[in-house]
Amino acid sequence: MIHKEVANAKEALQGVASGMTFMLGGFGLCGIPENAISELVRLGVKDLTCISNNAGVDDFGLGLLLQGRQVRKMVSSYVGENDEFERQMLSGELEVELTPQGTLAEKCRAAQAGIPAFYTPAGFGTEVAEGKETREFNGKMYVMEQAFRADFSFVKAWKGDTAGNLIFKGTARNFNPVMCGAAAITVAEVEELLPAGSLDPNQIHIPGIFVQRIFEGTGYEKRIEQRTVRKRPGSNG
Amino acid sequence: MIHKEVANAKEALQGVASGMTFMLGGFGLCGIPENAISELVRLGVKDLTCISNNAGVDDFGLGLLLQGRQVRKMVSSYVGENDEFERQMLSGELEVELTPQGTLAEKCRAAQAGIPAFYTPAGFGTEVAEGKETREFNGKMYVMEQAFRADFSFVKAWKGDTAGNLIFKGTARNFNPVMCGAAAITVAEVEELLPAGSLDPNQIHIPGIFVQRIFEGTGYEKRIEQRTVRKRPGSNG
Amino acid sequence: MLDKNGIAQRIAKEVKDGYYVNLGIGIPTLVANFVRDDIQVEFQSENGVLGMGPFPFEGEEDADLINAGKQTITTLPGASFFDSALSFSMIRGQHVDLTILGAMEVADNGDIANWKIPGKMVKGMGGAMDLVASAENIIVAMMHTNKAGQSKLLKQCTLPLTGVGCVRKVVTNLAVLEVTDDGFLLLERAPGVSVDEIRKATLGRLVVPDTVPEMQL
Amino acid sequence: MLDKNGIAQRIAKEVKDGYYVNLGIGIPTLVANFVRDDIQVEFQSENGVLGMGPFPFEGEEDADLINAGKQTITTLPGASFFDSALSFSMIRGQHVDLTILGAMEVADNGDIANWKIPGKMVKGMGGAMDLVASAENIIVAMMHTNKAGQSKLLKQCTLPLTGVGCVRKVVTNLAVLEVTDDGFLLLERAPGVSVDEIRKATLGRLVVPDTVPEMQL
Repeated sequence: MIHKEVANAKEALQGVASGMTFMLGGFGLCGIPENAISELVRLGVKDLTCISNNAGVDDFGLGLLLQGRQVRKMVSSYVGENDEFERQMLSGELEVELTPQGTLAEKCRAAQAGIPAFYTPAGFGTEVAEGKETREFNGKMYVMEQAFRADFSFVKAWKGDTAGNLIFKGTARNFNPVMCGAAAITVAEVEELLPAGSLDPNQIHIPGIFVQRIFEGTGYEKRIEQRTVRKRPGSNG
Repeated sequence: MIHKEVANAKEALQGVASGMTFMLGGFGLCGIPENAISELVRLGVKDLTCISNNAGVDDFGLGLLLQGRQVRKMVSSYVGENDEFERQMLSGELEVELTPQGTLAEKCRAAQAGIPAFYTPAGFGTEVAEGKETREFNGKMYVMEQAFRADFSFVKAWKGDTAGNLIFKGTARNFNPVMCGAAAITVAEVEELLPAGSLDPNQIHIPGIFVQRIFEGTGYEKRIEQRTVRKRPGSNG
Repeated sequence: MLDKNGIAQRIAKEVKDGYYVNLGIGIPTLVANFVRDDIQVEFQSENGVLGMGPFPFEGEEDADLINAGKQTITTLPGASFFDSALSFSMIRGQHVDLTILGAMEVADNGDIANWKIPGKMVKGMGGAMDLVASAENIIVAMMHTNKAGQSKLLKQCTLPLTGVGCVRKVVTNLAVLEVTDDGFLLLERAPGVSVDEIRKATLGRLVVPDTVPEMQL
Repeated sequence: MLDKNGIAQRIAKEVKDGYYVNLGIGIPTLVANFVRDDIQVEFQSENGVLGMGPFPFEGEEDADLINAGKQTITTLPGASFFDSALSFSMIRGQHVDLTILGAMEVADNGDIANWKIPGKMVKGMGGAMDLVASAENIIVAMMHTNKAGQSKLLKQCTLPLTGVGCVRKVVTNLAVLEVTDDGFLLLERAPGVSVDEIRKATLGRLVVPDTVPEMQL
C-alpha cells in the first residue's frame, strides 16, 4: 500500500503557484472541491487557468476565485449563474474557452489515459471546430480534439482511503473521476477518509494510482443551486 | 425502468447468424460468457469474427468454437494455450489479427463511446503500425486506431438486475465492461439476476443502457488456468 | 395554438416503449409529466444519472443528487450514477434513443442554433453540441416565433450553429414538422391553427401535404 | 554470474518507495519476492488489479482473481479491481512508475523485441506493446545470451520489434547496463564476472567506464 494521506488542504496544495493550470471537479455546485477552492483563495495565487465544467456562483465555488481576480482563463461548457464572471468576461479581464460538455469530459479522460487526441462529432460545423482538424469516418464528420494538460487536479469524493482510492456519491461524481490522474498532481478531498482495506476493492471508482494526495475535508457546505421539490400527497397547501 | 430480462441463452442469442462479428469478454478463462459460448456451439453458426483478448484453451472457452471450426478470424492480443488454434492458424484456416491488449480494450471502449478513432503510442515502429496513420503529438509518435464494429457483444457479470445494470467481481471484470454497448446488441449473462432496485445505484459498473438482453446463466464452471498456491505457514510439506 | 405544456404533451407521444430519453432544460423538462405510464422509459441526465424520478418531497432534497438543470431530483428503481465520460459515451455512442431540446432557430436542412447570441453574454453550450451531433433522433421543442414575432423556422440559421443537419422533428405551439430534403414537412396543425397561419409563421421551405390533420393530444 | 533469482534480486533494488510496478511473466515475476519490506510498493497487473499480494493458500484459490499470467493470486489492503480500459489508462497514461519485462533482444538504441519469432507460432504481444510504448522507466530482465550462446544485446534487433527506443536499463546474468546515446553503458558486473566476459557477450555498442563495480545484492 502506498500512503497518500496528507493532513489538510494546506499540505495538499503544496507546490501550487500563480500561472498554473488546474482541473476542478464538480457540476454546478455539486461535487466541487470546496476545501481546495478555499485554500486557493487563501493562497491568493493568480493568473490561473481553470478547467471546470462551470464557474460557480457569485459567492460560492469558483466564483470565490473570480471575486479575487485570481483566474485568467476559464475552460468550461457552461458559465451562467455568475454576475462577476459576466462582468470580467465582457470587460476582457477574463478569457473564456467554451467547450462542449462531452468533449470537456473526454479531453480530461484522454489526459488520464495517455491518449493524445481523439475524434468526436460534437461541434462539427460550428465555431467550436474552427481551426481544428475535421475528418470523415464511415460517412460522418468528426472534429479532432486533444487531451488537456494541467498542473493540478482538485477533486472531491465521498469516501476515500489512505491508499488514495475513491468512491463518489450520486451525481456528485460527474467530472471528478475523469480528472483524477489527468494532471501532474491530483489532490482528492473526501468527506470520510478510511484506513486502506476499508473499501471493497470491487467498488472503488478511482484506484489510488490516479491520486497523489488525499485528505479529509472539513465544513462541507454542499450548497443547492435549484431547490426543486414536490408536495407530499395529503400535505397542506 | 426498461425491462431487459430474457429467459435463457437461447432467447438471448436470437438473431445470431453465420458471418457475424462478435465481441466476447474475459481474460484467459476468467470472466468469459460461458453460457453464450455453449449456445454458439449449439447453434453451429460459422464464419465468425471473434474479438476477444484470448482464444480459450482446447476444450474450454473459445476453444470450443475453434474445435467446431466456427471461427474464420480472431482479433486478440494473446492466443497461446491452444493446440487446435495453432493448427488452424498455421494451416491458414484461421485468420488472426494480433492487437496490443490496451489498444484492443480502447477500440472496444471507443465503439461504446462513439469515438471513431484515437491515437495511442502502442505499436509505433512495429508491424502493428504498418498501414496505419502515425502522427506526432508533443514530441512523441502515436498510431491512429479505429473503433471496432461488431454485431453482438457477449459479456459475463457477477450480479445484474432486470434493468440490465451490471456489477463485476475481481479480475473477472477485465474486458466485459468495455464491450458493453460496443456492438449493435449486447447480451449479458450473470451469476445472479436480481429485481431492478436491488443494486446500489452508486455501485453499478455498467448501466443498463449499454445492455439489450440479460439472463441468469447456469452451470458456471469457472475453470482455473494456472492454479498457483503457497503453503500455509506451519502446514505439512 | 398550444402553450408550453401542450407542446410537451404532444412531444410525449413521440416517446416510445423502451426509450432512453434525454430532456433539455425548459419545455423538454415538462415532457416527463406527460409520458404514458404503461410504457417503459428511462430519463438520462448528462451530469451522470440514468433513471431519474420526480422532484423530491420537501425536506428530502439531496445536494448530491441533481439533474443537468441543477435541480434536486430523485431516482427510480434500476437507476444508476456514472461519471461525465461514461455519460457522454451514452450520448455520443447513440445509446440514448431520443433527445428533446429547445432552440432559438432551426433551419429547413436540420441545422440548429440554440447556444449563442452575438453581442449578448454567452453562457455556453453545455452538453447541447454533443447531444445534437450524436443523437439519431432529435426533436426540437420551441415556440414557432420569437418574442418579436419572427419565425424561428428558417431557410438558414442566422445565429452561430449548435449542430448541422441534425434535427429530425420540430414541435411548436403551431405545428409538428419533419425535416426532409425538401424542407419542413408539415405533419400536424395545433388545435385551431390553420395551414395559412403556419405558412405565415415559417420562413424556411415548407412542404404542405394535401391534408394536414389536427394534432391529437 | 547470476541465476534468474539473482537477476530478480538485483532488479528489486531499482524498485523505489512509492512505486507502482508492473511485472511481466518469467524473471520479472520473481522480483516481487525480493522487494524490501520497509518501502511502499503496489503491483499492478494489466488484466485489472492493483495491490496484488502473494499466491493464495491452498484451497483459497478464486477463479475470479488472477494475474496477467493467469495465475491465481490474492490482494492486499488498499487493492482495487478495474476494467481493461482503465487498466491501460494507468499504463498508457504513465501512472505506473516502473515496468519490468523480459526480452529476446535489446538493441543499443533501446529497441526491444520480445513477442514474435518469424516462422514460429506467434502467441501475440499481450500488453507488452502498450507497456513498452508508454512506460518512462522500463527495465529488461533477461539472460545476456540465448541458448545458442549468442548475444541478446545487439546493435540492431533482428526480430520484429515490440517497441522502439524505449528500454532504459537491462539487467542480465552478467551485468547491469544503461541505454545511452552511445550504446550500452556498463554500470555493474555480476559477482565474479569480468568486463572482458561482458564485452565478449555483447554485440551492441558497449561503453565501459574506467571502473565497473561489482553488483551489491
